[in-house]
Amino acid sequence: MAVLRTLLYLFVYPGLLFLFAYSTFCEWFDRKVFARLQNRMGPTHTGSFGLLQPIADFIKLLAKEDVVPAAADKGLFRVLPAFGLAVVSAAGLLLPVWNFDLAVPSFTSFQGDLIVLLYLLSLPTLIIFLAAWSSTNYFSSIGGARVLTMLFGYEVPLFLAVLSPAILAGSWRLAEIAAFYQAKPLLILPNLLAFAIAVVAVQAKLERCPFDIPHAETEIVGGTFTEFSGKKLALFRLMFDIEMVVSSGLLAAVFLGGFPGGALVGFAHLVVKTLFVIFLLSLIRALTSRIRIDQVVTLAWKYLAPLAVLQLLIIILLKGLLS
Amino acid sequence: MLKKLARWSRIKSPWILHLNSGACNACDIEIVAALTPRFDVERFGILLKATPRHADVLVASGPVTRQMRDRIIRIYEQTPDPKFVIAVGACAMSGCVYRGAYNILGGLDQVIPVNMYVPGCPARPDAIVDGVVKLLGKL
Amino acid sequence: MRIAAFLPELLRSLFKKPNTVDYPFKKLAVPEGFRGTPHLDPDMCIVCRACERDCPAEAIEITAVNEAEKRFRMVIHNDRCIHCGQCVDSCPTVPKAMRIDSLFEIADDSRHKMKEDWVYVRAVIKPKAPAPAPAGESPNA
Amino acid sequence: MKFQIPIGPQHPALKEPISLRMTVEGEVIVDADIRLGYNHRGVEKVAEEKNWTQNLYLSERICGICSHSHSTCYVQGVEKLMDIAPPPRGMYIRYLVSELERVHSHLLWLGVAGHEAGFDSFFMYTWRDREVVMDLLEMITGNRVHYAINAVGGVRRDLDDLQKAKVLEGVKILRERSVYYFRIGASEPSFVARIAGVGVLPLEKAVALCAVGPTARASGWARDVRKEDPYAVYGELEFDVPTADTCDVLGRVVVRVKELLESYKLIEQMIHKLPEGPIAAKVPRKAKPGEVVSRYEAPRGENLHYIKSNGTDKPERLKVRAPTLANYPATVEMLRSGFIADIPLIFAAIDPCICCAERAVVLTSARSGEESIVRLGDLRRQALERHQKAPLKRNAVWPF
Amino acid sequence: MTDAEIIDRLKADLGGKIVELTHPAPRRLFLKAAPGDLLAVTGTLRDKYGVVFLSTITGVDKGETFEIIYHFSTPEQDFNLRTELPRARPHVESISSLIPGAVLYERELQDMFGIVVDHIPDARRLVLSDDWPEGQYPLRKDWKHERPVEVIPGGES
Repeated sequence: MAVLRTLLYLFVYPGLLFLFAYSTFCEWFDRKVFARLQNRMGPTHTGSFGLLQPIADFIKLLAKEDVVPAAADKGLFRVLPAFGLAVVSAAGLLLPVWNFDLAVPSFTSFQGDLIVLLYLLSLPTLIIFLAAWSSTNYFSSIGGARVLTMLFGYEVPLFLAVLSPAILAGSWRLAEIAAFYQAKPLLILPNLLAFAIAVVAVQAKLERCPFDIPHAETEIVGGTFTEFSGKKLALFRLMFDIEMVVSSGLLAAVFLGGFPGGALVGFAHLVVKTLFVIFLLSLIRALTSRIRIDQVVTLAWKYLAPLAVLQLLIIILLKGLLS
Repeated sequence: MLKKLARWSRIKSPWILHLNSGACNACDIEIVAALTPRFDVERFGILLKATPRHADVLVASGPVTRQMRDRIIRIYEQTPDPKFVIAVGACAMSGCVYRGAYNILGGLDQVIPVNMYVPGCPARPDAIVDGVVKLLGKL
Repeated sequence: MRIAAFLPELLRSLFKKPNTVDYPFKKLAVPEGFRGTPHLDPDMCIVCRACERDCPAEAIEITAVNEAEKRFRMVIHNDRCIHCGQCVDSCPTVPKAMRIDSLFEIADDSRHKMKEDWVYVRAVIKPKAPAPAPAGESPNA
Repeated sequence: MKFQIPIGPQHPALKEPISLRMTVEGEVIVDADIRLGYNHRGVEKVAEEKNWTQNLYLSERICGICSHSHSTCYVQGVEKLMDIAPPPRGMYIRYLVSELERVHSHLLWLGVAGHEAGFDSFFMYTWRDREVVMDLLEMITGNRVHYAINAVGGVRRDLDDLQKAKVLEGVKILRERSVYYFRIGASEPSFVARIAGVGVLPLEKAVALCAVGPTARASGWARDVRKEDPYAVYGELEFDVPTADTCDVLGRVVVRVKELLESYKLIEQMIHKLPEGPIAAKVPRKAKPGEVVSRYEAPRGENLHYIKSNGTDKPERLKVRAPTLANYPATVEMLRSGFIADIPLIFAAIDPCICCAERAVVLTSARSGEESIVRLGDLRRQALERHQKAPLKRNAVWPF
Repeated sequence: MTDAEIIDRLKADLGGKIVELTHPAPRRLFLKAAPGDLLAVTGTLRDKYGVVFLSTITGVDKGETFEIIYHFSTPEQDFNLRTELPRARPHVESISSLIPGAVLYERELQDMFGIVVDHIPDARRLVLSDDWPEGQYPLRKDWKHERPVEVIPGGES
């Protein structure tokens, strides 16, 4: 029974199958919302309401010719997309869904899984950098340098922002943090500032407008992915989609009280909360113009990081008051 | 079965690269206009891509100038298979008013194979959408 | 400066009907007088070649099939046509032998299919316009 | 690490082929060079083989965005050569279309500027509303882009009362929307951060490098052929020449939006003043021998056609100088010591119309006069110096 | 200043250097100078008449000679300064030392007519395309272009 449950967990929910299906749905949702915000339709004619659009994109890319540029580091170039996908999928397993028993640590929920999840979510950035570097194209190289530069910008505010609810809850375990806020929903409010910072940082992590600097098409063509085509591009796109789901799941778990109540109700919570976060991300994408790389760093260190520290201060004071 | 699936996906998700080989801009703005809310080609899963590596369909406009010839061939070769070319506008088809100019090699089909011709000077956005739809219908 | 200055407009469109016309399924109306593809009315053509001479894109070709019988062949190359309508303006007959309709969805996969030709006998109708080959720019289309 | 990146000829920021070679150090541009010739078609040679009527359509196809500008500039010259005066109603309709074209071109540019800055919603909205003016143009002329309304001696189509009313209605909507976009563009922080202080072209540089159009006007040089050399109907109408003194991309946005408002004013005046009468005059097939210089204020700046006739039905020489060409030296100047991210914006800010610039002649590997005198070493030093005392607000230094 | 005043002033200032001065339309002045006087006349125009803006330079092939027209303009007048060069030895002095923006048009001139611009600061060979043959100048009247044969792919249907 336990083996079956583990397999189910790994491959069906919230493992690979679910992540694939749900991430494509989320991409559709994101594209549709983005299009509707711009007063147009977005994908419509692929499946009903265009729901199958991301899947069609994925299959088409799989079926396309796969070009490896002559100058590229072939080993790295080939292996990185799969590696990136593996990393984000592994991160997806750590989301606190389907945890029936809080008291028992399992391989998916343990003290400190928040840190592991954050770490796993940082890896794709490095993978993208390596991928860009290994393709030895001017535009890719510039894109790669930009990826790393941005990493230094947004990672610290993100960690600090996620820290504050964890401190208030007094745990490094996602499931416990979620349970804490389920018990005291009002305490979500003091974390709103951190939530806002985290949303912005996640936007940067996902390289979406206004932070789509590494692959800004009007500046450096495809940027990091200029040389990737076919299967590899498909895997990278899927990686971004899953990363979007996992990071919005993380925000939902940490800031919005997680996904309580068994498989079905928990699933509903998951869908509603992640879609809410994704809606916010889409809104930011539609609202802003791309900023320059120096402006990202300025924004992160001048505004986001100090605000995150302020938030931490508030939380620590609050914790003192409460106890 | 797999082939059918691949064919379906190809029809449903044609990503385009806009290629200008010396056009007067008119077809280009109409191609861009096809992306904007009134025509919104994203309905058919069409996305404008920045690099030939990501593209399936090259949407080309303009007569081929001497200087662009090699670049067009290179871009065509960089596009991974299967790839399709749509020539938009009279210039890309035959060179139109520039026929006989010393720096023009003629229409696009003098340089690379073309799968669909969209007439017009410039082609209206609806004509371009019509051309794309006809191309997809032929796949 | 205002953060998220665009927000109200964006949110409004989220709940509004999109501006999109569902094109291939619902056609857009072209305005009256839209210049589409040119056509010939062979019964009216007096083979004055004004259209051939004034066509900027060499899209009209008139050749004699049989000089004695006064048979001519006119080819309109739609792949070269720039839809300017000058051929209609240049045409001296009344009513005009050249006309332009609003057809524009003629995309095809071969340029050979974009030729239209007519083989016809030269019309003997006397043009009612002052001269058979007036200035290329007759006022008012 | 210093290396050269090629922007173009095929590049998503450029809707037309041109090659910009950027020498960059990290993210900072230290040198820029423009190579043209990708869009060079040889229009001037072709023009010598076509007759006056055919050339009307050829000149229209020099450029797709300012198509009416080129054809009007050409037709003005031919009419002077043939010594005919088009009837006033024809003139009003011709310049009405030319103002509508300015509106479409500037709206297009606003959207493109948004797109280059990654502000896709802005792009989508401006282009959505641009369809209003496109519909008006299509209604009046019968085509969305190449209007072909000009004929030697007047215009080819008349305007009826219903169309007049529709134009006025469209202008009303557009005015409201333009003001709105101006507010958005000037208040969205991420957008302003991208355009303020970017691509600075001081007035003295603009004068020395012969910049034209909104590029020059945004540097505070109030040059407008419509005011200076009031051709045709412009002498009878009231309008201002907006300028800005910020000398940057923001200034160019401001100038263009203000010009939009001026154009709306002009369109309304033209509709109200539209005289009765014929729309075209009778013209001969041949022009008398002679030469003429015709100037016209296109949306991008001064357009100049030099036409020489030898008495036949074909021109002896047609020389076209499009505004974009005049702005290239200024662009190279502006690109220096910007960031890579600024390239598309700076380049877009002159509203480049590469096809115009290359119609026939030039294929310049344009480096403007002053720049090409200095050797590379000096160039680098200059760029560094300029960067150090740059008046731009660049508070963050490239971290690598 | 009105056109008449300008003409008088020009005659006084440049007297001998101007071979011909016509005034075909209001605001349009056509001056003609010998190739040797080009720099001097341009200098005078710039310094005394505020002519800083060069619209373009036109070249015309007149058979035996090449005519070059410099289109200057000020807010009041257009000055079109022309000069004629023998076809056998088409050399002209660069004016880019006076008007930096002129280089662009001078290179265009070199390219299309084979006119040699002396002391041009950027003398890189200007070709239409990278593979353009040496010594071919497309805008010369005696240069003819042979149309390539157009092969329409896909046979007659």
